[in-house]
Amino acid sequence: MSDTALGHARHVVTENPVTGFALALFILFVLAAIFGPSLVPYDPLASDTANALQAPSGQHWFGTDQIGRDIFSRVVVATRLDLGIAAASVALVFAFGGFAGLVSGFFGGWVDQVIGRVSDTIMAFPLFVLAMAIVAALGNTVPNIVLATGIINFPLYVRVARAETVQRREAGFVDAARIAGHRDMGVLLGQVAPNIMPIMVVQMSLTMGYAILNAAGLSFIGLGVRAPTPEWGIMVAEGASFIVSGEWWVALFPGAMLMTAVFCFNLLGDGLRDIVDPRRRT
Amino acid sequence: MKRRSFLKAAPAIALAAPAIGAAPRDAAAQAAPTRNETLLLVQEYGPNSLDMQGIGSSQPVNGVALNCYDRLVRFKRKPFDDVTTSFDIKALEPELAESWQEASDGTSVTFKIRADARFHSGRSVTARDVKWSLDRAVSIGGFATTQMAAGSLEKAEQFVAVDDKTFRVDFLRRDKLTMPNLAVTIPFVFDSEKAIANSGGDVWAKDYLKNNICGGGAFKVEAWRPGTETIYSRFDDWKSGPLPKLRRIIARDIPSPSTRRALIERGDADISYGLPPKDFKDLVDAGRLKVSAVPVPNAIWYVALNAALPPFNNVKLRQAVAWAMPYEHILQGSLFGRGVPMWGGPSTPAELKWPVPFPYSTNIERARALMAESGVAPFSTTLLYDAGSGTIGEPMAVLIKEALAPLGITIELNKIPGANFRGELNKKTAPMVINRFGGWLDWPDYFFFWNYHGNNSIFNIPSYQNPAMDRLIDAARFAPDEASYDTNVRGFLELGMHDVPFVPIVQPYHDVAMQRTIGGYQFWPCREPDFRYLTKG
Amino acid sequence: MSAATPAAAASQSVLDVTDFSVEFRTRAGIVRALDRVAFSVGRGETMALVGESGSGKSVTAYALLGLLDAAGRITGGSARLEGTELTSASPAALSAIRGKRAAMIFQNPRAALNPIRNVGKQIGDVLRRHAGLGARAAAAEAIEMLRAVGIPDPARRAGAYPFELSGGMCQRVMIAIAVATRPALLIADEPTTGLDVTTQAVVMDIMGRLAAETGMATILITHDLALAAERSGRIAVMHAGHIVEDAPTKTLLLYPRHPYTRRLLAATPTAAGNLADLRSIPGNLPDLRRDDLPPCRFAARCDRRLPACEAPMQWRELEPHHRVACWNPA
Amino acid sequence: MSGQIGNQPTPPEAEGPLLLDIAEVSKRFPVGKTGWLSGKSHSLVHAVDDVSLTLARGETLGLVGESGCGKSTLVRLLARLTDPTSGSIRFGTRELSAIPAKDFARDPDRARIQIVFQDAGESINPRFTAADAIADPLRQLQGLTGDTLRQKVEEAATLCGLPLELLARFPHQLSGGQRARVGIARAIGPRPDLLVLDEPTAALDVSVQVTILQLLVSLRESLGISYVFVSHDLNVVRLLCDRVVVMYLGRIVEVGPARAVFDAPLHPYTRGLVAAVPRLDGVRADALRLVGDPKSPIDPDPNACRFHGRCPIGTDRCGVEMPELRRFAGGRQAACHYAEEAPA
Amino acid sequence: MRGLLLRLAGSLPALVAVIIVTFVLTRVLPGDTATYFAGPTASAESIAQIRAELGLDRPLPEQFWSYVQALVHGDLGMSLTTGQPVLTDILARLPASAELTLCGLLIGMAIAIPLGIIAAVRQGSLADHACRVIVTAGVSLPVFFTGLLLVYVFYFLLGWSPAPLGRLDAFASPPPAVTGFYLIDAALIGDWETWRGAAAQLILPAVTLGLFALAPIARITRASMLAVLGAEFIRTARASGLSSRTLILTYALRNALLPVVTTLGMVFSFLLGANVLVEKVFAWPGIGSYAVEALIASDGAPVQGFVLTMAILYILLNLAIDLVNRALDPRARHT
Repeated sequence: MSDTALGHARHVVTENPVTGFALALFILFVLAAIFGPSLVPYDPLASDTANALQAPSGQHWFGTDQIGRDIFSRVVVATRLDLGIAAASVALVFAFGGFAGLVSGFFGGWVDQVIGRVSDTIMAFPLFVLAMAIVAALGNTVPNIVLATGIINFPLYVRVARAETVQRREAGFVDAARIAGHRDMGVLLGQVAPNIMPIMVVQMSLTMGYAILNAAGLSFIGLGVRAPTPEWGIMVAEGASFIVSGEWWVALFPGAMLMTAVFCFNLLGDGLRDIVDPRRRT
Repeated sequence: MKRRSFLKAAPAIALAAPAIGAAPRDAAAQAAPTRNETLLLVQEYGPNSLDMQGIGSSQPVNGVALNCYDRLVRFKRKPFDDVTTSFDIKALEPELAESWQEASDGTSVTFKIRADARFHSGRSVTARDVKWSLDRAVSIGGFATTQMAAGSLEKAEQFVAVDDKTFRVDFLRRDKLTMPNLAVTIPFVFDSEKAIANSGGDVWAKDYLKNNICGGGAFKVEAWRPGTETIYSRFDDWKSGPLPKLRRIIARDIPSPSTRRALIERGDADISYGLPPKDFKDLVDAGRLKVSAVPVPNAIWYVALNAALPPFNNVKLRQAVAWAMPYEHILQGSLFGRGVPMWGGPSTPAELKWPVPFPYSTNIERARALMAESGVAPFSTTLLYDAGSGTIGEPMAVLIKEALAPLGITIELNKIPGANFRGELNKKTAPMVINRFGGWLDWPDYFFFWNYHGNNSIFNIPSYQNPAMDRLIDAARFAPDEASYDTNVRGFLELGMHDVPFVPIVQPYHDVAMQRTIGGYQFWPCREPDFRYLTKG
Repeated sequence: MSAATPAAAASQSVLDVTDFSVEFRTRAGIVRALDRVAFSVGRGETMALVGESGSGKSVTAYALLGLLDAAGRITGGSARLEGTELTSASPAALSAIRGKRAAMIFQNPRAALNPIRNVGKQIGDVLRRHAGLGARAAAAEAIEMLRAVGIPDPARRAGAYPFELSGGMCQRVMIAIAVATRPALLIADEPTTGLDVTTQAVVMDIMGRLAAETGMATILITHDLALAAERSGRIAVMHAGHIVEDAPTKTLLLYPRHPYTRRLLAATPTAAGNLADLRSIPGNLPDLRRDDLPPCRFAARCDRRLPACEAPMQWRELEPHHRVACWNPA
Repeated sequence: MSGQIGNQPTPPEAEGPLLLDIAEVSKRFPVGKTGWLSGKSHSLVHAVDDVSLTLARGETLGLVGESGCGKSTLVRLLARLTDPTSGSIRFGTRELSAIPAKDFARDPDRARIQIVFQDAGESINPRFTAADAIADPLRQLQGLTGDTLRQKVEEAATLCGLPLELLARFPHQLSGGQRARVGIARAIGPRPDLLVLDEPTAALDVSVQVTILQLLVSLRESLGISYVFVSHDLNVVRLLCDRVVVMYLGRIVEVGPARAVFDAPLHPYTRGLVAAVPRLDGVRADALRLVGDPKSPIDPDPNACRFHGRCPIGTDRCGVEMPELRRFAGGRQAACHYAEEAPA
Repeated sequence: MRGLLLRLAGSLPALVAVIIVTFVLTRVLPGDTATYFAGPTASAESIAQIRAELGLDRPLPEQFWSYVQALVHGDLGMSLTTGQPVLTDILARLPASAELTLCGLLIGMAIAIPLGIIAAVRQGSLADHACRVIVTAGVSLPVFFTGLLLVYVFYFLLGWSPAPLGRLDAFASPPPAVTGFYLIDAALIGDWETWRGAAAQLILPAVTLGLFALAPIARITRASMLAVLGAEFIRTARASGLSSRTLILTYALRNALLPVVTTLGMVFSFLLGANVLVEKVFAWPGIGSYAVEALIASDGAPVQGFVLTMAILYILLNLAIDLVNRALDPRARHT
């Protein structure tokens, strides 16, 4: 009887090879983020104009860019920053959005109204443009990118956390906790929060992908991370002008890396949802 | 390359069909222009106004002024190469004026306006129209007024409508730039009656002229969809030159440079304006298209070092930086060779012109030595560049950052969105700035006046203040004779080379790509395309 | 157990089930949910299938009508509905039988109706599918069916959605859907669980009346012995996938022979004079995933266990119409 | 902090015959999604309407009625999970109705009133083990920690017949009967004076139900707890309860000794209810069948009997005059104008 | 109807908040509008003069007040980049964006809903996994990157698609504006030549957007189909022997559509925002690219106008979703 969560997870991974694949990719990305900078063959910042725009070769696996930097090294080194931004913004919105959703769903009333209105307001913005405006107004620094990405995800977290909380607000165990002498906050944080945690984790995995895309989109527009820091979005933007001229690798590899990372988090989120979803847990 | 030539063979079917479909609806056109009389031009962005004199007009508005309005005179055209016709800044030819005569005392010039010249409205062009237009240029404020002033055209009283067809300009002072300045895109002539009639009470009819062409140039604006396209059609009654061959011009705004390149390479567009240097290099190399490459007169890409603030107020440090610049890398890596080197020249200028190669070149040993001499300890600083400079500014900045690191200079790059760039420069606090500047009027003293003069105009980005320099510039501007002019020019050139508040990198090319069937490409100081001479087929 | 035809099979039997076995393949192993279940239901007869949760009573119904999910499959035996073999019928054939010859109603009627389709149409859907009626005729007939199950103002209620009706009303609609095509067999799976007792009584009345009027056979699946006692002519008691005893209702209640039946009765509060009279049943249901399931699945909990109980189980017909699967009946 | 909270021995001054005295308690909920924008007055669901009842020490009171009769709301009111709209709830000598429900969690009397919930599986936090669940009120209400806590948890589990090796399991790893035992152990841990049992066996099979009922009886005897036992199963109520309260649409229609009420109901609704319960002897009382559905609980007519319209013996009087709960011999009460009349 | 009006009124606070937030955001944008407007050679005095003319020297609340006053009169201000009134610009460009986004959504729906149904009906099968991978890949592609690749492959390399020149080929003229949607307007006058031209231009950008819309739609379709297929009323329908066509389409799908419709609304508003990048790549004269350019240029009025338009659209969209939900779900009609 493999009734434990771990056993279930193992089952999901074996029954669903796609999730296993995503998990392997995820581990690879994490390793790249941690060890990437010390493993890459070239200095990601070192130019070499004599070898600019070289096609992929044994020397430069992913080719070189306009001023001869090694794209492979840059792509690998960028992992840390891109994942870092995404993870930080997701953590931020998880803390604030998740809590707001909990409170909103649990207490209802005016708290719910206020938080709902804030969410509505954010939702009424075209989200990417809102992120752009925030970064443009506050300056394109990494913390501001994190903040902007967090803000545009806020309504999503509020909604998910709120819906899950509302479902459990009337649950027997909530009453039981009250009977056991817990006050509202105690019930909320001690009883309800742990229960919605799995769903929130799924949400985090799914939004990681979106956060990466968003940060890269900002960089693509020119409002993201500053040059010459390696970052996938900037690299795609830089490479965009070389696609038609035949130097496809300048944009393709960072673009593919970006896509793979987002893909990985999305698949992982899906897989996690299967693990968490009680309907699949018979 | 084989792939592309194969592709080239594929005809642009997509284009042909809709044009046929469109024709019957175009009821206004009696005989619609044929495809050979229509030109499709793609550019990054189009005009934000139809009035070049108006405040806040963008660069492409020059093209509107050029094609839809006439000036009294234009620069004399002269062949540059087999693709391009350029101009002689020192010689003029008639446009709206059929002749002109400078007063013997040299205090005025009198123009005779072409008798047959008519506005689009059909009305004859009169001297009153010219006066109203020039009055407007010197009074409206903003860029137009500043540009007029650069040629000592400053007051409305200078302009006199002697009679219907005679017009006089009184000189404020002897200025060699006065006459050439009448040929740039600003002092163009409006149909003043129509403008006033539609002005809605505004003296200069700003709103009306912003949205309407009200003149007598070779082209009218048939449709203007800001941010999308501008469609020009020929004014068949134009008399100020040979009737243009093209009857219709469609100028589409295509922000993505690779799309513009794709369009021209696949033969869907006739002319592409403003491609990144890399694309031009490829197109030149491929040789299937005509590429016009003109070194932009008077212009350079440079790095400005803030001479007013530490640490770059130390001339040795500036020289060290000039010796450390990765010139060749920048030319190749950032401009793909599309530029004239401005380094490695003799220690004194070889020619008295601008731009001229500076004596610096990449020599890290000399740079280190000068750095040591300067006594400046390793430091961190910021390098600003315009986000709009796209694929040029950023690699240049990255290469500079890398090249200066060995000197102990740590650089943070700061890409500024186009709109803020000017504001940042206005603050005069930026330690290092990558920028490009070129004056319309191609005289060395003109460039130096704007950039090096102690009156600290916005373009004096390094905030360079040197009374000796100011004296030399002022002396050259109003030099009574050739010899004294030459002496002073040599003087400020040498001083500029020694003090290096600006480290010139390259003189850029103005590159335009066009189909082989396109002829008659004309280059003007404003760099916008002139449709009047273009031919197709 | 042998494959003996149940004694109760009347001449006019509608459904004959013999040696009917069902398994579920799960991650944790194969669940032997039904083992050689056998019974028959005659025309007009109401048979109750009684047992605790997990005894397999619902699985029996689902398996008969081909409604098992992908994990379940019939591993043996036969089930003949009016002579048609159901176990080997194709899905299409089963689908044609379901709702036409054999219908089923479920517990929790409100959830068992399509929430966004009005009840008239839901009844009409069955009529159009099985009775070949056109839309208009089906709508008219649906109203008649609503009238037949005692819904007041049927013409108006036909346009109502399930959320606008009470639980009892919804269950009547379910019954209308089920009996619209005059099926030969109605399986009612805990039809009144979750309904209030007063509503339960009304719903059961309607079912009984319709069965009497149309002569359809009814299988009433319930955990409530008292309900079965009131509403059925015969009761089959299930335990862990076996039918352990099958007898006319009165006989079973008065003279239960299988130890499990006796235990079940002793645990039912209905009859007890006071709480101390109630007796629980020791032990738990055996794990049906085990490969070494004993022949008698009650043996481990049974106080009348004999060494003989290790032998394969066989039906014993103690008296006419009273079968028991026990080596040592009381 | 642990000092003030938790159960002290029942104080001597609280020693009185009545543990619980509820008087004229009502609970109304606004219905419909109405905000400040709509501006219209709220409709109210009269979930519990003017209910008065008492519970003596050591007594077991049954609460029966069909869905929507207000049992659940009444339970939440007496367990102080929700605040009454009006009325008084006296517990011992204390008036509890004035203490807001959200503050009652830290009230000294919190430990004295505990609940066993309907669905034991759902009422145990799925992320907590059985031991966590039982420990929770002990930790919160009595401030127990460490070994004392563990000891108390094990004691409660043992009392409820829960094998100690199951304490480390999560709810979904327990059977229905085991979960019910966890729920009971959790509730008796703080040694309450009043235990509200909200359909504790509804989800259980009869064989398991028996053991739970017997457990409840033995706990009542050994711990001296008073029960309010809510159930829709009249048979169970009859076996377990001393007295029974029958509710219909938020109001009490009949009160009395359990056996007397079920054997000879006074109120026509009680009669219909009792008659509808299936009997093992198969004898049906079809004549007393109640037809139709209850009226809407939203803004009911205050002057009409709630049962009016569905009542087999009702007259026009019932539509204009709300019957009072009247006293009858044998400690019985019924709210019917015609309670004296023999069943038809 | 009353409910709808209430909802509309209920979204007013959000609208007001959007106006305030946008106003503040655009005011703290680092660019100096006056400097930009004054041109490269302006003196400090002329900059100050322009600043005064634009009212930028007044305190923020006062500026906000005049902004709101203008807003009430339908005046959204002037764009510096196009030199036109923002309202004119937006009205001219909105149909382009809306047409593109709608087509993207339709393409997304046309692929994602069947995929979601198949995945749900065959849960756990190879088709299910494949569907999941495909839609996830779609949402993982950065739109700017997809757009570039599509142009490169389908226009530059293969030449299958017309030049990415905007809504119509340069030499064609747009159909007379009725709805502003070229496809509809061209169809109205029966000009199929133009219709084909417009469709050809539309297809690549719409596919780019559609790819992005696949995942949310397919996911919610699958999830809600799964939930519905597991519902008890489906079991009833099966027990009634209803044909699988009736079962899946009439019973399951209609119920499953309820959450799908809600998601579609969200996806639509999300796409309207996401197409800023697509418009940039395809030179699409929509409001997204307009806003981006304005934002980069610190041109406040167009950004404010854009955000306001989008907010109103968002509110109307939610209203439309409500209406659709009411049509689909009788329960919604009774609240």
